[in-house]
Amino acid sequence: MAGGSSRSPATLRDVFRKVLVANRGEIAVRVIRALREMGIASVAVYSDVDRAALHVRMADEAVGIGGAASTDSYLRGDRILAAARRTGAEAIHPGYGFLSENAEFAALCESEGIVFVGPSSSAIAKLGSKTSARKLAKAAGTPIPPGTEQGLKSAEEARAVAREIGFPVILKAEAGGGGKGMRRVEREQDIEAALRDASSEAERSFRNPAVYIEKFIVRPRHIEIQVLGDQYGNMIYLGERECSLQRRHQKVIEEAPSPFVERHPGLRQRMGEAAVAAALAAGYSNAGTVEFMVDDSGNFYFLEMNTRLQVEHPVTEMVTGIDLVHWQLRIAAGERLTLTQQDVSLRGWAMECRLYAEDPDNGYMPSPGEISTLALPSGPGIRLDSGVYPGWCVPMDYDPLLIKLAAWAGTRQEVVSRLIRALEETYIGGIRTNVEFFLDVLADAAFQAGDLHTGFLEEWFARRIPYSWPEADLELAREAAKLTAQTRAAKRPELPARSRWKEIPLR
Amino acid sequence: MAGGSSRSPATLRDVFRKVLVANRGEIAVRVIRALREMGIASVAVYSDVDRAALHVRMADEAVGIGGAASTDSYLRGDRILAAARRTGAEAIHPGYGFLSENAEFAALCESEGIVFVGPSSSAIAKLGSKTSARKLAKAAGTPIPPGTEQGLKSAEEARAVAREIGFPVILKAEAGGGGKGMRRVEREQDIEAALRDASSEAERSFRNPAVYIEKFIVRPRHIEIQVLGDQYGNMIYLGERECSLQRRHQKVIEEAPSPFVERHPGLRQRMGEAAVAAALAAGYSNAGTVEFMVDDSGNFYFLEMNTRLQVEHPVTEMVTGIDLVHWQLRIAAGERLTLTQQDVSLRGWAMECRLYAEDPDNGYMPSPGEISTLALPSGPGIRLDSGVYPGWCVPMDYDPLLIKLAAWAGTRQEVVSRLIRALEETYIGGIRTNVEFFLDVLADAAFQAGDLHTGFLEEWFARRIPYSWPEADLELAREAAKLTAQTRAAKRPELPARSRWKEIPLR
Amino acid sequence: MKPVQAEPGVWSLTPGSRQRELRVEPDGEQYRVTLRGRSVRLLVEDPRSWAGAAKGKGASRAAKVASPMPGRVVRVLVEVGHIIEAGQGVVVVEAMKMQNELKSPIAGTVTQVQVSEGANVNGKQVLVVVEAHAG
Amino acid sequence: MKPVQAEPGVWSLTPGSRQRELRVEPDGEQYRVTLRGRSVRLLVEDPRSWAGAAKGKGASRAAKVASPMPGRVVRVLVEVGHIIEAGQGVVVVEAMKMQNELKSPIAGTVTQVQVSEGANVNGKQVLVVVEAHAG
Repeated sequence: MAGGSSRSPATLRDVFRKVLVANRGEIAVRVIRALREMGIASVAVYSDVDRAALHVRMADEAVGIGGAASTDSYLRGDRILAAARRTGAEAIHPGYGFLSENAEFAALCESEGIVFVGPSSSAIAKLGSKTSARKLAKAAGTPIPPGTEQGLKSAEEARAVAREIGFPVILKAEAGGGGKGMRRVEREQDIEAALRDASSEAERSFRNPAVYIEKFIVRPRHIEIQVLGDQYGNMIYLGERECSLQRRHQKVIEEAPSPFVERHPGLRQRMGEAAVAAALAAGYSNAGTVEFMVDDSGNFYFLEMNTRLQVEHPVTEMVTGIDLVHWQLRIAAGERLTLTQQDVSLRGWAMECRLYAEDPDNGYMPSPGEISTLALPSGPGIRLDSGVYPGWCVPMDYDPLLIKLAAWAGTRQEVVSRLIRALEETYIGGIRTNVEFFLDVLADAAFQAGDLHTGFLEEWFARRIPYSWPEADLELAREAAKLTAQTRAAKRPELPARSRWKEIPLR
Repeated sequence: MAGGSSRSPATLRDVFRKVLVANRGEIAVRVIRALREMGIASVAVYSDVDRAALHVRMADEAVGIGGAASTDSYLRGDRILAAARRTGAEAIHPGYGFLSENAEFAALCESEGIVFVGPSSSAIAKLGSKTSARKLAKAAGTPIPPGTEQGLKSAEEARAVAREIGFPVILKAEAGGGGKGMRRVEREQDIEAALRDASSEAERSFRNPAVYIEKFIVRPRHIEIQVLGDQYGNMIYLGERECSLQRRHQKVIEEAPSPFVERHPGLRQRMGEAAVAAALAAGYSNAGTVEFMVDDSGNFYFLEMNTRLQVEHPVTEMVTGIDLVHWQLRIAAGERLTLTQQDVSLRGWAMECRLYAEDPDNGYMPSPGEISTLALPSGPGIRLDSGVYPGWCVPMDYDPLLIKLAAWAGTRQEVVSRLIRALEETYIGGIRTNVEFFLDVLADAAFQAGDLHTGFLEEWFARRIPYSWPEADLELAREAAKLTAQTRAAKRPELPARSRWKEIPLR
Repeated sequence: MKPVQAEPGVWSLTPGSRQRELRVEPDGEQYRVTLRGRSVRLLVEDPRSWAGAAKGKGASRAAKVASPMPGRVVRVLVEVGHIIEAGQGVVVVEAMKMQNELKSPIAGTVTQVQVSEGANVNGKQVLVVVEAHAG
Repeated sequence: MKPVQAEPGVWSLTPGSRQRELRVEPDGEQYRVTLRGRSVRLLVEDPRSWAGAAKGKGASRAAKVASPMPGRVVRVLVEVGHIIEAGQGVVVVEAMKMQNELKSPIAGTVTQVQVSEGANVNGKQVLVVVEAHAG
């Protein structure tokens, strides 16, 4: 590792001289940057289609681990461990996704004496099952949504519980996920049929008919608390993130702080303390996130705990000034958390857009392919976490996140303006992206007012007014297209270099 | 101006709907970004060689103002005012350099009813002359270096003053600048000859033989205080910047806070209050900077006041979270400063490298020309203020600043590591730059210890050990050069595509 | 106004004192022009060849179902000879963890199936051809 | 180790498990190779043409003083026929507000002055030729 001397406190580098990053894309780049800043050598792993990926280009060492399909590479814990042994890496940072919440892989690392940069395998296992996580949270005094915790035994029981907690309610498959085996019920007379449907769908999807019941939160916010704890029982919370802006249960814009929490004095502290209590109950250490549903009155309910670094961690870093990845590595190396809750303060506002390779004009279909041109924004208050470069061919095999564009400013209004300015500076050529979609959302008055909830985008899509080009600009667009066409024609001598051009706007 | 609705408080946009930026390069881009964020239309001006410059590409309007030489364009106040009238701009932001500290131009703007974004012309005039600025500062109680304020009448007077203030002393031309007419004197017996020399050099250079005497500060620090005041007499200071790292009186690395000030409790407040007193005495408003020399004991002396935005303002913005350009525009529009001194707090550490088009292997000679490739760093804590793009031909006519690379982190040590990481990610092809020079300086132990003074770089150049490539890396460099040579040869069929290659390291 | 090409395909146009930077990218036979993040597709064509293309289009009664993206074929839902409705799914293509069912824009008979399950396909590659019924 | 060219002139080399990204840029007859901000100039040449060049160099006793940068000639300090010292200034070139005096690397007679005051010059353009005295 070149030039690393004198870059970091001796304590950490005595423990980790080399860390393997078991991920790809922007998050692998993020972790490798932290390692370089801390004077620790980095090992990248890559699949066949990622040999020239940005995270490989930035690493000190690189090991190929198999085919394009993630089941042949980034999900192959055995090969990743072999790469760590071969290169002599003392630790593995899993990033998010892939093996990051796989208790078995964490246990395998532990048994091989390689540090897994994250919580213990037992904490992951306890929090990995929804029902066990809920039980744990409840025992710790963290509010969970009213309802049953185990499968319903009869329609009679369902009716009784629903009457007690009040309609609407939601039936959920115990083994569930992805919306399968879920039924929202508004009225008592519908509950028996809904239970039958949900149970048989659960049986078909998960081979487990068990269904439980929960209070349905109307127009909830998805607000999560970032926690950070060491291996000695010290734990703090780093404020919240507002992640209500979702499309098909996928977050698209995240921010910190939450406009809702800002308007409810004391709520941050109550949620933060509840999150820390739940995490401590699971024996949690390292960075983690407790997700809550929050209703209109500010009641919050434990949803689940993400036992890893989140995609959206930059917004927390920007408002707290605390580097989560540096702390993840320190904690994994056995350092004590020197920060106390009093050291955590929030300054200004941060917001992040996830730039995806997808085509908003075409049902948000994935749009892999070669990035022909890449113009990225910069200037005050801009943070970019990118996993791509011009000329890179975005593979079809992984998720479509290209770049996280985040901005910081003193106020929410200013951060929105700054993000719009930055999106206007952004150009990703050759493939389609959702840049224009963000321009539309950020310009929306309700969004600017901070009235967010998880159904926001669905409502917004219905009322969305497509951007209409000013005629003067459209004229220039035609002019520019003609100029490029002429340039191209002039380069192909077989075509008439000068002909009369005609343009037809298609949109 | 497209998409500007709802981006900023009504107050400001009611006053300024359009602002002309009388500058070029990164600072023009910086101001245009602020205008776009505030929903104000921007007018760029450009010389003949800057038609395709980045600041023009980003503006809403653009007006050509003359030939490449700045005396034919960016210094032509008449043409700039004509451009403002023609486009209907209500205000002019001068950036730094060019007309930014020209009291005559500011007065011309005032008389034409166009707002000059900066202090009043009378404040610029008062602070523009070194001797009048010193008198003003002294009257306001701001410490000035011990010595005379007017020309010495005789060698006898010089000896008497020198005896009183103690050796070493420095003789300076009253009309001086750029080191002309300056003599450092160590011993009393040398003073008469030195005075004769300085006076005749001053006569030759400035047609004014007047020379005054000052205490010579040994190993001084150059530390400056950022102030911000409105038109109603409210003024605050935004901490200090450490700017001691200079080559030929040109700043190359700036940081906030200053390691020296951090080690001296109470010094920031004393310097800040002294700076505010001096600025208020001049009737100053808008953003400005008071420069101080600071000696080893923490005594500080007023040097001069810069009546404009500084190149290095980003480091202050990063540690205070306050956007200076936004405030410049608000104050110019007549808004009151809503920030009080209690609202100003410093968080973490920020440091900036000025990336220049110059050739460190060749006496730091300017290196204009086409930027063939441009790879810029990003990720956590990085701020870029760039005035260039790939394919841009850096003109030979202006100063060589290409990009300001700044970083923020929790501690000074972390910010140095982060800057090294970012410089390693930076690649500016086609021309020579000082990227590697910064890597060398940042790796220096004395620099990392924060032992800075204005002679630091001179001492460092003398003890500098050139970077030595590890043999394994050099081998790969040879391999890569051969691969590129083969690729090129394969593209030129007239040359033998495969021949035996030989490589010779030249350095 | 003298147009300036700052980078390949990037035009700075200045009608009067207005300035706009437009990024132009060929997109099949069209051009995608982007101005501050907003893009529009435009057709710029020689009038003669345009007339020809229009005529050809009018004569055709077949719909080509193409993959809108590079990906892998997960399922083929029709065979040659099948009679299908407008909007009926014909092929499922997967990319970036997302499955997309491609639908026929017209009712008619499947005349070609140019792909099989498990195959990799390119963006815009034609997978299925459907011939409309006469009348 | 299979070299991978990620971008034109940018090589990712992986000997064993080590990975280094090297950026190569032609620089006259040499190549400038950059690794994480550190650069080195290397000569990569066909052995035959190298031998030829070396021979040619040995035979020459003239020094060509070239501008190290694009700029404007502010002053020409010598004329053809002048006899000058090694290290003596011959031309002053200005760029980016900085004046640079170009010096002759050898003592000898000025045989060519290829530039006049006020002219724009390119980087590496030869401005003055100095012939060494025999002996």
